[in-house]
Amino acid sequence: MNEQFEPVIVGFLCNWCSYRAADLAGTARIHYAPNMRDIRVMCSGRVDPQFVLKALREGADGVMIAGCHPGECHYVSGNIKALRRYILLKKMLKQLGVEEERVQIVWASASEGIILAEAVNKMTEQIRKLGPLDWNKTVLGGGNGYGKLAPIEAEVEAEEV
Amino acid sequence: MSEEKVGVYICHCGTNIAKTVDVEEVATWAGEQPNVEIAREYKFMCSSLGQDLIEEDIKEKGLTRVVVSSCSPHMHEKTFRTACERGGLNPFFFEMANIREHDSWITDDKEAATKKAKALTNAAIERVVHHQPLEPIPVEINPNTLVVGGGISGITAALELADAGYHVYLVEREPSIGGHMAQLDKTFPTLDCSACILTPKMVDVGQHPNITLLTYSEVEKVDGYLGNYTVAVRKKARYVDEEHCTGCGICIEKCPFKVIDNIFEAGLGERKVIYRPFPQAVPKYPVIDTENCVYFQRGKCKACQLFCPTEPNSIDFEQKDEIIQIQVGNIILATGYDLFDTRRIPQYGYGRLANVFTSLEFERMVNAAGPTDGKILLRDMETAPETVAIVHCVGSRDKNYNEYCSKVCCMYSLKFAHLVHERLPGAEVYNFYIDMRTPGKGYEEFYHRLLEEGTHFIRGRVAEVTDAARNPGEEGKLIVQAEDTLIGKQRRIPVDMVILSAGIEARSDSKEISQLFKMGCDFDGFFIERHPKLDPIATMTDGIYIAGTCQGPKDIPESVSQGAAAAARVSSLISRGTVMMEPIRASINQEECSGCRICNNMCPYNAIVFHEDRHVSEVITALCQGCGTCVAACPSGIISGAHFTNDQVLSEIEGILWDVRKQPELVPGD
Amino acid sequence: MVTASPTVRAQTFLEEVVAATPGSDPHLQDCIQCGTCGGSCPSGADMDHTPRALFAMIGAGMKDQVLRSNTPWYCVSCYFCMVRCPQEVHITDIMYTLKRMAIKNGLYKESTTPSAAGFSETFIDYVENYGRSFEFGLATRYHLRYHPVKAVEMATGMGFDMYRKGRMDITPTRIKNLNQLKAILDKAKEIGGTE
Amino acid sequence: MKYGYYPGCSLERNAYAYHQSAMAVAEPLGIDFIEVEDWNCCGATEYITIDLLPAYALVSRNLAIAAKQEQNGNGNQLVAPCSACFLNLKKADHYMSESPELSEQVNQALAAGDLNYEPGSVTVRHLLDIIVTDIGFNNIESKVTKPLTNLRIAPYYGCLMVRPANIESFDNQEYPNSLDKLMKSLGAQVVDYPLKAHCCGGHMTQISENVALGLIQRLLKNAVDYDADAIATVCPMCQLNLDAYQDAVNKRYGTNYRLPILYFTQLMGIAFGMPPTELGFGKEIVDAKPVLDKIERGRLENE
Repeated sequence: MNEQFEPVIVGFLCNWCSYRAADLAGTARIHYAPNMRDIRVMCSGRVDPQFVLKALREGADGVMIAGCHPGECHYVSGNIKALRRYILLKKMLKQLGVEEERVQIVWASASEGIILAEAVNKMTEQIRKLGPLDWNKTVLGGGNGYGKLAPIEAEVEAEEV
Repeated sequence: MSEEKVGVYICHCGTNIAKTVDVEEVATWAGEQPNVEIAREYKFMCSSLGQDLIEEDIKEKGLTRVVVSSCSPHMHEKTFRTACERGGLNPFFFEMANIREHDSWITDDKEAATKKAKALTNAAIERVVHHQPLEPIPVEINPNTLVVGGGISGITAALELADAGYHVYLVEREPSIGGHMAQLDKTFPTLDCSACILTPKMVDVGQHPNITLLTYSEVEKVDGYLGNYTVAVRKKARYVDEEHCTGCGICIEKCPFKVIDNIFEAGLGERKVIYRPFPQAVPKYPVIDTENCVYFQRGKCKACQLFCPTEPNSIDFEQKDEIIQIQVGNIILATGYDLFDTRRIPQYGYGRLANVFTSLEFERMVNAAGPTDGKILLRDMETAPETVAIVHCVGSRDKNYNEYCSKVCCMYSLKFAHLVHERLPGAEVYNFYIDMRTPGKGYEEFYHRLLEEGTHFIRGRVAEVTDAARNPGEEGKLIVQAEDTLIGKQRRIPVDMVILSAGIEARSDSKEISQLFKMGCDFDGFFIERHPKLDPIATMTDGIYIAGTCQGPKDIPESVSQGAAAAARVSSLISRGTVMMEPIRASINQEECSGCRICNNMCPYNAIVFHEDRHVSEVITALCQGCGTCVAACPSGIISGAHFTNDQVLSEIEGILWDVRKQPELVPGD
Repeated sequence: MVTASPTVRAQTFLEEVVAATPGSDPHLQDCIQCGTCGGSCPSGADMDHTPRALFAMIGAGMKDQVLRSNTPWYCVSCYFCMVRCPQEVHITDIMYTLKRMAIKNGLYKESTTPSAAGFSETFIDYVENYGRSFEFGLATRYHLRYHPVKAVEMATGMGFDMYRKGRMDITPTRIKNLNQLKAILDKAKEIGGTE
Repeated sequence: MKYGYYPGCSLERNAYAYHQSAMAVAEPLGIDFIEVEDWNCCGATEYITIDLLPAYALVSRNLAIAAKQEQNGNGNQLVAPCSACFLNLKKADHYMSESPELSEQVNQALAAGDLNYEPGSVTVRHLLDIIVTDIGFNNIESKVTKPLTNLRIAPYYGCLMVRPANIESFDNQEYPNSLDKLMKSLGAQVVDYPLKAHCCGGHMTQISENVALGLIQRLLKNAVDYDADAIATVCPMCQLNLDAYQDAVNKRYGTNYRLPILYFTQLMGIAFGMPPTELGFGKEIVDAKPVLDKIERGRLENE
């Protein structure tokens, strides 16, 4: 293969909409970037911020959270909760110096294989431009990532109440 | 490292996977991973031989965990779980990696595909060692069913189930069942009278011992899950005591006040203030329209009560709405459609130009029981038109309104044309269409019949309807302007009457309804089926089914078959008695729960209760649907979601990053 | 677009037209041939092809016939077609694109309205040299060039009325910073733009 | 309220009455117009016919200047009384924000004149829009001292103000009614005639009189069929075609229409009690005297 950087994206796909969307994309033989490696969760609401952080810490260049469209969540509103956590998580990552393109949330219904595929392509391109995420350097090397990390994670939970 | 012995099986799926993924390499590589006892590749893992492979290895090699890398779990998870079971392994000691739909089918890049296949397989390996044995949860199915909507789909579904011996609650918003079909005159293409074929079914519903009919009622609240739903229905006050009312109709006769009937007569006719939508209404009891009732507005009149012959008197001005709680196992939604509001297209002039009619108005007009006794008349209600234009695709196939095709308009427009020919011999009829869509038994033949009846068909979407005459022939007429696309010239056709064939739209409140029943509705407001082809009846929510036009535009035969199909699905469940549900449920470690209650309002099913006494929260397994939102929310991480526990997912993450994984430096929270 | 390796081939006429039309996407390829445009067009009766027909011809790659058509020149730019089009095709914009192409290819002269382009040319000639349009000069110069008889009518009849009512100047007004405008326009022509 | 003001070529001369009356009514309504410094022609419907990019550069020079000009916090709104100018300005801004490529090229061109335009930095609005939306009917009614009683006015919108579809409009694009409401608030009787938003022929008067006179005749006939005393316009092009070509229409079709074509601002001025001379009356080809007399009569009857 050529020299260009191939980012690794970890995808958390909800069982009912986005995972089926990915299934459909495949069945329809829609070709898109193979850079997204997906993990199935029952609902995007299951995606714990620590999953995202772990993925980024341990080598992923980006994380995609994909769920049903707002209002179409199989579990009524799990995706909305996911969105709320996502927004706070982004705030935090921003302070840690992680570019916001690296964590994205996508809505794709079971019939929207094309939308998921396009989202993966777009994200892959964006991160290719950004280059690899070296957590140890970007976040820890940059120093006092700790100071920030703690309080905001508290905020993430506080928001849930 | 754990003691588990994992068996890994990479499927070729013929060439579906093998042509882009180097399965041999993935298998050899997998064989070298920790905990992996044996790794094989095979042409078709889902074949009986493939399954036997797993079974034998479990027995002979003492496998304690199994991973199959092949297609989507939605395709074959069950298959392989049962294989494990046959081998004597708990079915949940199995994990599947999707290297077909999510890998081999999305790229031609062999290298990348193989790499991804390894990642997905490795993720499964690392995950599966953390799996715990689980038992499916048996759920009792309550044999009663709720059908929402008393149109032809709802009626069919209700009767099918009732005849099968199961009890049905049929809830209808309007005072009578019958839906839109009751308003129609003839039905295409057979032209049999709508009322004649519908009324007997309505009567059956009204009299069926297994059907509890709740008209003039609306569902307010839905709780529970497949097999055990609790539904609150608001029975709106009719101000008529159904106990004693004989439906003699004297009250209607004596009521001194009339109002325009905008619902059943589509604004073309009148009704009394105490009324029955139409003579064959089921149930027969009338309703008082309080907005227009002089007694309710000014405290005078009471004519209906005065003349009511029953003992005791059936008119009850004090009657209140009541909330009825019903227990059902399954729910069928057949809430129907709204007609497109033709006012939204100003250039067609409805509401501005008197002799522009909507399709529903015309249906009422040609109906023998309608406001004109079946006579086709202009708005003055005297003159018969000599030329009639029928405009197809009004509000359909138009991105400014609805992009989709409403499916029935072409056929009912042809029916209209036929009825004009039949009722007004010698009248000229012009049908303006974009494409003539007549797929269905006897439909195309009906079109040909209309060609022979001398209908003028103009292929071109109508641009505008105007009364601005340009030349003498147009004075005092409505001019329909369109391009005749087959000639490639603009034409202006002067006519006396214009009928707008309005499209089918989802109910204006379909979004609220879908949220009430916790199932999806698409951008247009139609309810989303579980699978567009293979499962158009079920929804993503177990125990909730959809039938008729609430799922998308449909004609009567289709709506009927969907109603029947939904009933069949439900009765098969009922006859089974109990169903096994995935044991994917959350549970709270009672010892460690700090009682912060964050999870309590996370749960969309109110499945988490808080024990004030012990100051801990607990999940009611029966109510939990396993979404895992609470698990993610628990600050002390002591809620565990079966089969999606933190360590399962976390190790899956580690596994999926096999090639890029860095040893993380210590960070708080690890 | 979602595709691993797009196959490379020559640009079709349709793609050419789309590329030369401003905005994100004029939706030309979405036309379902319903004829709403042709039906709505106030001057449709005089066009040799209705807009719908023209779009079909574009799809069929009939470049010459399309650019020879008088249809774009009869477009009065009333936008009715565009408001009503069920597929949101930017019809009016496309008409302008076709005019530009016809001029570039010198084919408009063979349409039944050769003078139309001339009108535009005369018009912008004034705009480029004064920064403002100049009705009197425009009318007379244009008509003298294309319909001399009309020019006389103009000067005597309606034109005279306008003049008498003080609604027509004999001398054009020039903007102060004409050089700036010229510089901008020259640069624009040099870049050439989306075409 | 302060607004940027782009008169456009017509208002300098043939539509001076529009400019004059607009300025006259602006005063009592508390509207303050700041003319765009050394503005140039918008290109009408012609420049875009010849060359795309220069056409956009031409329009954008005005936008760029307007953007630089201080509009005292009114969100930098630019008002155009001429519908063609309004559409060209609005469209240029719209398509530039829609396609970065176009925006970049236009700005390259502007740079040659040391100018730059950031799409979206100016909000282009039609004169009628700000009068009905920002000023409002109540406000206008309160200024009316000579209601246009008995006068049957046919509000004429033309095309370019309420369309095209892909840019949002302040009024219905098929069957607008803001001008109807405005005329009602002046005490006039409004003629609701079907062709109120149909085409006046635009530049067709020059290209093919055949077509143009046909279109003009349709409008005049329709307004007269609904016995209108006058037509109220919002655009110089419409006014010119309906007014100056009425004679030609009469000759061609053997009709004898004598329908005064007035700018809505002229009628506002009259209703506000201003002297006709200050509102550009007398410049119309078809004499508006009868209209003024009828208003006068109506007023006397009322007293």
